[in-house]
Amino acid sequence: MDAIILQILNGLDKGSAYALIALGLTLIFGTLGVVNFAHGALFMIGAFCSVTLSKLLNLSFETVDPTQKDFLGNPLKVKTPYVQEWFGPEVGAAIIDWSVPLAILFAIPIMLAVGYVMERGLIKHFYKRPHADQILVTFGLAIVLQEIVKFYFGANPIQTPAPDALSGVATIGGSFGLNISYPVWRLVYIAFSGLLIFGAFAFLQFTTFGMVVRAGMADRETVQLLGIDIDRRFTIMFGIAAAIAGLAGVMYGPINAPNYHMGMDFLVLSFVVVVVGGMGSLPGAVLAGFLLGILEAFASTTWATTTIPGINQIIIYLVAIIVLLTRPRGLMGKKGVMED
Amino acid sequence: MGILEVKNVNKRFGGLQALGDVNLSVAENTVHAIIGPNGAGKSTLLNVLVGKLIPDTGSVMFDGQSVLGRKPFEINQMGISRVFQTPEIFGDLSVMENMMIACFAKRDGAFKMQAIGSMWSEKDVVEKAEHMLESMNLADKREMHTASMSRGDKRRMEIAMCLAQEPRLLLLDEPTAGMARADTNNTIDLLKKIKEDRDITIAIIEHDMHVVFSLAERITVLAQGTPLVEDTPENIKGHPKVREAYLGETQVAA
Amino acid sequence: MFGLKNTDLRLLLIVFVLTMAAPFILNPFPTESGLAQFNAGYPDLMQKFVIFGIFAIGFNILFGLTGYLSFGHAAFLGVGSYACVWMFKLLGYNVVPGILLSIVVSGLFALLIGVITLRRSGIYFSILTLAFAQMSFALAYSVLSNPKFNLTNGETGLQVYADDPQWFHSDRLPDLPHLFGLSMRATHKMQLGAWEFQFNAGYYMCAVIMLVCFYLAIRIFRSPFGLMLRAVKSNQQRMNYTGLNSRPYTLAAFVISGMYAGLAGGLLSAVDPLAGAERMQWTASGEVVLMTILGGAGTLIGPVLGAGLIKYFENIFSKINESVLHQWFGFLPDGLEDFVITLIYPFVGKGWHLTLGLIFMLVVIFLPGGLIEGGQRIGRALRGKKASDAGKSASTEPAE
Amino acid sequence: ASHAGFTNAPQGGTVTLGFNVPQSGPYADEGADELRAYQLAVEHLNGEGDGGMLQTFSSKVLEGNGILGKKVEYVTGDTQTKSDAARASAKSMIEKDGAVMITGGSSSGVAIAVQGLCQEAGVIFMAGLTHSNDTTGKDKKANGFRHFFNGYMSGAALAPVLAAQYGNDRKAYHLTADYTWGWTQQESIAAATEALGWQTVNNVLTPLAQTDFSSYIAPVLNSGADVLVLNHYGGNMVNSLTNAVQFGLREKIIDGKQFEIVVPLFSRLMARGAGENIKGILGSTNWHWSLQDEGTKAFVQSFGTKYGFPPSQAAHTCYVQTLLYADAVARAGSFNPCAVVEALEGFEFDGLGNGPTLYRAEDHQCFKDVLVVRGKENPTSEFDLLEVVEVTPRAQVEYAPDHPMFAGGNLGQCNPGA
Amino acid sequence: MNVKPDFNKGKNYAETAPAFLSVWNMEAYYGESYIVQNISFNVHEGEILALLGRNGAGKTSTLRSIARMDNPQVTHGEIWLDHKPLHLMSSHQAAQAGIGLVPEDRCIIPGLTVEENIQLAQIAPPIGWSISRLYELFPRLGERRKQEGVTLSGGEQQMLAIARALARDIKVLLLDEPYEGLAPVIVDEIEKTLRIIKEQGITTILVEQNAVRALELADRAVILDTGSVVFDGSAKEVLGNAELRAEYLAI
Ligand SMILES: Nc1ncnc2c1ncn2[C@@H]1O[C@H](COP(=O)(O)OP(=O)(O)OP(=O)(O)O)[C@@H](O)[C@H]1O
Ligand SMILES: Nc1ncnc2c1ncn2[C@@H]1O[C@H](COP(=O)(O)OP(=O)(O)OP(=O)(O)O)[C@@H](O)[C@H]1O
Ligand SMILES: [Mg+2]
Ligand SMILES: [Mg+2]
Repeated sequence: MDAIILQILNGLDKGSAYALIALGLTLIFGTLGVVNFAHGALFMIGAFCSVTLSKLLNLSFETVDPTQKDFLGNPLKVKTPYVQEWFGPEVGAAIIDWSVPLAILFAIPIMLAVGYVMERGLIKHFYKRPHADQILVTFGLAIVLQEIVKFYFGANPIQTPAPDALSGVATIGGSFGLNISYPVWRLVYIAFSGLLIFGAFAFLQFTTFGMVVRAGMADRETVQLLGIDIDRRFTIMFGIAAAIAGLAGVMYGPINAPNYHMGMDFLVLSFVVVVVGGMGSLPGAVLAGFLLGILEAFASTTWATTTIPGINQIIIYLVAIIVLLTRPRGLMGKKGVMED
Repeated sequence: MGILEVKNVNKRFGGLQALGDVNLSVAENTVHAIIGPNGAGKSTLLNVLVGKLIPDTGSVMFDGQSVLGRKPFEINQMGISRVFQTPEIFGDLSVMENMMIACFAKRDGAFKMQAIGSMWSEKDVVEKAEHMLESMNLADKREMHTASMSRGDKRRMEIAMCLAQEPRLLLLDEPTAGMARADTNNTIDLLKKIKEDRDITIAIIEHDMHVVFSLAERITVLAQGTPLVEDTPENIKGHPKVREAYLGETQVAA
Repeated sequence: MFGLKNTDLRLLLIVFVLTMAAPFILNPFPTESGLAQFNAGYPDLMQKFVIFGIFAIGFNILFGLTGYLSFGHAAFLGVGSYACVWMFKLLGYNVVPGILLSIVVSGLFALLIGVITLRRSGIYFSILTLAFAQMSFALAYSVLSNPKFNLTNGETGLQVYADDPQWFHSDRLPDLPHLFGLSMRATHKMQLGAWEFQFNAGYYMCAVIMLVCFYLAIRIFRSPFGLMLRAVKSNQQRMNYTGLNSRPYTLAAFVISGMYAGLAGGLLSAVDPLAGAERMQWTASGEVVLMTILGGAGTLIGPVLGAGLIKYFENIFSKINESVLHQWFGFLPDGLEDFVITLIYPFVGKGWHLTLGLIFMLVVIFLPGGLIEGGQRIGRALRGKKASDAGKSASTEPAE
Repeated sequence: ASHAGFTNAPQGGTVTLGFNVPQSGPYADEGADELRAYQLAVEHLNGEGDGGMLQTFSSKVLEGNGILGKKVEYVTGDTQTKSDAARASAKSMIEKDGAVMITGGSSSGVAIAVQGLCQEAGVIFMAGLTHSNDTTGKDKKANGFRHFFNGYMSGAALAPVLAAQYGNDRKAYHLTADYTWGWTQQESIAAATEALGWQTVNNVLTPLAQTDFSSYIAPVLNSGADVLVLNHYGGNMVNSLTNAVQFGLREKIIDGKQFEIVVPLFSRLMARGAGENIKGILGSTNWHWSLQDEGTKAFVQSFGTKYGFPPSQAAHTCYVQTLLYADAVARAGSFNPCAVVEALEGFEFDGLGNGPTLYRAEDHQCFKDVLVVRGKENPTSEFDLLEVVEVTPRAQVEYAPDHPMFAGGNLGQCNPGA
Repeated sequence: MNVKPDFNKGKNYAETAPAFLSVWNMEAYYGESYIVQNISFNVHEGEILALLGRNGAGKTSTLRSIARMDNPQVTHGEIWLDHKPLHLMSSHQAAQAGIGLVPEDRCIIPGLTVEENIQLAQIAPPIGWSISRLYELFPRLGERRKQEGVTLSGGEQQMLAIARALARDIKVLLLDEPYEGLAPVIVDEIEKTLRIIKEQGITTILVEQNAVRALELADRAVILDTGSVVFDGSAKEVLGNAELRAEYLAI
């Protein structure tokens, strides 16, 4: 029982990551109709917002400590972060410790700006172009962004640990006779994703904004004929999608250390999630994210891999095939969206 | 016994009874018009005939064979061709290529591998396509992409493609909508000529009464999914119910 | 001639001349000069050009004509490679059986996958093909390489070992892939002044096969079958109501392009007898998509150009390191030299991806029709205004 | 004229070496460090710089005037950590640039692929970082040599230390990257630890592309195991270790025993990626800059002065292999691969770190001391991440050439090519 | 969009703009094909102008140009609506300035219900008729309010398209073949509606193939042929001029 619940939690956790990325992607891909191969790069940039912030907070001045030697035998230079100098060692250390949550605040404006620039500068010109062209241009952009990050941060992963207070293990379910310990940060991640997903839904469902964007996606020209400045709304939409992807990245940092190609690692999977969920459906994308996450978690148990060797390697694709063959438009897809 | 027999066909969309107990018999080698108010179910009926929609109940027989359960291309190969209400053509292909596709489909059936033959060496097809374009006044546009044609031209293109298929039953869904008067008259003449030249049955949906009354030998009036009356044009013109529900006052004069 | 119209024949001739003279054309710089770095006329890269050219031509038959965007075509390439190496292992190093088998096996594999995936269209089709390819990759990478049942030799890649049966191998034959005794590696080097040109047996075999493939592709493009494929892309609804069954057409196109991919895979093994699973990964499938779009989807020669450009960057730009830059800019005063090198360095050597990404973006932004459009524009500019009218009428024929 | 009869016999006053390292992809940083080492080696061979290990090397034939009087030049390429790309890049070095020796790489798959290619083409291959038993086991080739240690040697060095530190009565749970290298390492570690009384309760294969290992870590908790062995490298290692620590494995007490995590193959670059999580974790490594022998000190000094940070084990391997190749050519008096192979086979030397070293003739594997290291609790700098726990003497990691884990291969004949 | 007013004449055309809506020397291209070839005409406030011509004459293109849609691209000329320079606006700005186009293929938005299609028109200012008032005019739409717009029958879609235009407070209604595909009774209805609309003071440009019908309704007529104006005058004049009708309208 414990084991099952643990895997469900793992599934939820993976699922939140998939769902968050897919949510942003489906806004751009399923709603604006742009095949955005740079979406993974947005996720990665989000994570690197947090790396950058932590670097900034760790900006240090050097003092020479003659009692210690460095690897060449010279006196060791000891580094002290400026924040510790300014705010005192304790407060300074606490600020550094909380850099990931702080990075959320830091990342939102940055991601909105990145989304804005990307849409205005590039994507805007590609709404009416064939999907193939969109693939090429966004793939090119993804490579460029990735290489820039690699140029400044290197290819190795860089740890962005959760604050100490949130990095332990929580024991849950005690009152139900269960004994489950689960990393606190992962629980935070699940909760955060839930909030973000809910927020995005509320925004798109309970405001006319969502309707306008959907309409604009289906027929841009006509929506403009009705006096609506669809371009501006698309830009906002893109910014939101970028921000969601970026936040997903920030929050993911403590789970797995960010590296420059993390976006590409998630890219294909997030397309699969969006399509399995069904084009143009936000709930579909979220549902598919959680479904695939949980199935993946269970497929990697020893029980599953001994029953069907290699199932953990192919489960996601297998499920995708089964879903798409039994349900022509994925789980909750809308008719007519990107079927040609 | 007509070439097309529609019996007790029903079709619901959710709460809406789009077709209710439609019975219709189209006699061979006649022009049969189906008219009726907007939303009466005319296009829906056509969709049922060509396999785009499957009716909830009822049967549709073409020349003694059931069309239900067949795929659209199979129904077409049986000899039923359809012109759509909004033109459906191969937009990014040229006029000539559009026509050749239709001619190949007529000659070779639903599928044929001719991966390395050259399409321009298929003399009979090319000639027939040229001829069709000629007769539909489209020859001077042969290299044009059909997507950039004006709408009247698109419609003529589609009719021409259907005729190239030499169907036994031609279904026309508002063929002259959006056509200039001159072309409408040309189309009427063309359809008349085809009617004379070969054995063909035509079912036509049209709101332009000028077209209907120049062509139709029989008229079925559909209203709210059910045939209201079926009669000769003369009788329909004078039918009070039809006048009230459909024709209005001005049209009869036209 | 060959049943082709004049324009097509001219195109074929141009491609013929280009491939046959490639060792000269691709080696424009003297061996000792600093620019020799940009020479691409050595066997491996020339082979890659034509082999990936074949891959892209085949892919374009599916994508360019029908608009079905397969994101799993690398699976067929991989299967072809494995089939060919297995022939080496079992029969011997003659490439003929290997290449034939790779076409057959990939064709069958494409048939199987096509029957399933073509039930969907649009993005759903793309993801289905992607899923199949990723599954094939995962299976090849680990599951099918377990010691009990080793079909692919996993990460290391399938290769010929000394204790393989090689039933038809004899000591007189080369111990490397060969065509009835002519080793694929046989290279004739020709010294011409400061230049050196290499004529490689493997390259010429691949080049001839590519010409045949290209010829067939032209025929397909111009055939009634090709017309039907374009009809699929244009309007499936109208197609069905014109009495045409679109499914067998798309399936045939899928299988043909799968066979092209398998052939390319077989040739990769034929010139270099090692088949690795990563050939089947989504990045490999993505690469052929990029090649095709970059060159110009739906055009005959575009995909080949796209393949060439990507492979060129991968192999040439990645090798420009700091010391090469210093060699080039050594003539500049020191400060300036360092400055120039700092500017250029991020874009070459380990930064070659960056340049490639930028090229992708620049090409789609400024040449919406791909490289081929660039060529047309240059051609038009050269021929002046009069020719530009001709260009306009040619553009109504999309498969130029 | 004496150089005729083999592939790419150097013409004129220069000789070209091919440095084939990952410059893009996840191992790019490691590749960059390898490249730095190569450049340093070339400098030293050409008589520039402080000479590095040339001073400490037991063989004294290299004079700092290039190789056999020919100035050393080099070309570089990007393996992308993909066999195809690595082979393409190596081929361009051989076919276009006339390289007589190819070296580098950062994974076993690539090393084996390029080694095979060099065998066919008739050039020498000096493998870079490759740890799979197969490189000098079932895929060994006469033209290829490996300076790096392997999975078996990791096991042989690590097991006694593990037993000493954690006791003989332990239950190990293995997570293993599902490809050749992972399998051979897992096999080696399991065999070595079981020989000392450990039990292997489970071995779970994880997909290469896995990024989140939580669903593999969770079952460990209830398996009864008290040690987790992570047969992962690179990004996989960083993530699986991070996840294991996240799940609180290190705080667990199982049957009164402290739960432990072991990472059999360590590299400092990866350790940096793993951050805090690496502290106190045991593993093995080929070489570490904090060793105190003369060779190491000279190399670290020379590398550190030039680049500002200490070299990684990959850099060390690559540097040493370049020197060894040059030395073998000088001793043989010829660039002919077969002469080089002859000179390297059975070659014993010292002064390049890791104590006295042997290139065994039977399989071209090098034998030398292996380091067991632990993630340092209180690093003084960002480079000071590992502390050496034990230097396992060479004798303890040696094995017979026909050891079952290495069986099945055939070195074949050296191939001089054309 | 990016069209600069042409000041060749030395003074701003707006000052002399003789009418409510003035199109002056307008030229427009689809890519490289020159479709609208230097068209000028005026429409006075509150009148109905019939824009006639054969298939392909450029009627639709003219309307689209006035509504400032991206395609065809207007490269030259000026368009003034009530002293506002439409030629400097993009299409949503033109819409806000009071242009309401009912496109020839109706362009009902897929995925939205009938009611949502109308609501969409009332998001940007200025808002015109209320939804309930529109349902009074077209009861059929009220019955189908929850149905997806694109599944309506052809005639119903036409009603929706007109309703959608009226849902905005427009100054000029551009109707591209509004009778097409409609049952004769409905055509009568719409004609009545157009009269009602005219009474409200809305200016209308009507493109219609059924020239006689259009001319009976219209005050004035402009006839286009291959992208140029060949006639500009009163509707009566056309009806009375058999030669003109025969040559350009074939009636
Ligand atoms: N897919 C569908 N889903 C729901 N309702 C539909 C669908 N298709 C048609 N309808 C409804 O069925 C009715 C009949 O539609 P149909 O298109 O057959 O009318 P029609 O007689 O062709 O009218 P028109 O002359 O205006 O074209 C209409 O009320 C329409 O709204
Ligand atoms: N998207 C387009 N691209 C290129 N040319 C076009 C495009 N749309 C229309 N045309 C061409 O512009 C010309 C004018 O077309 P337009 O649609 O304005 O005519 P129209 O008068 O509205 O005709 P109809 O009565 O048939 O609707 C036609 O010759 C047509 O072929
Ligand atoms: Mg209808
Ligand atoms: Mg029009």
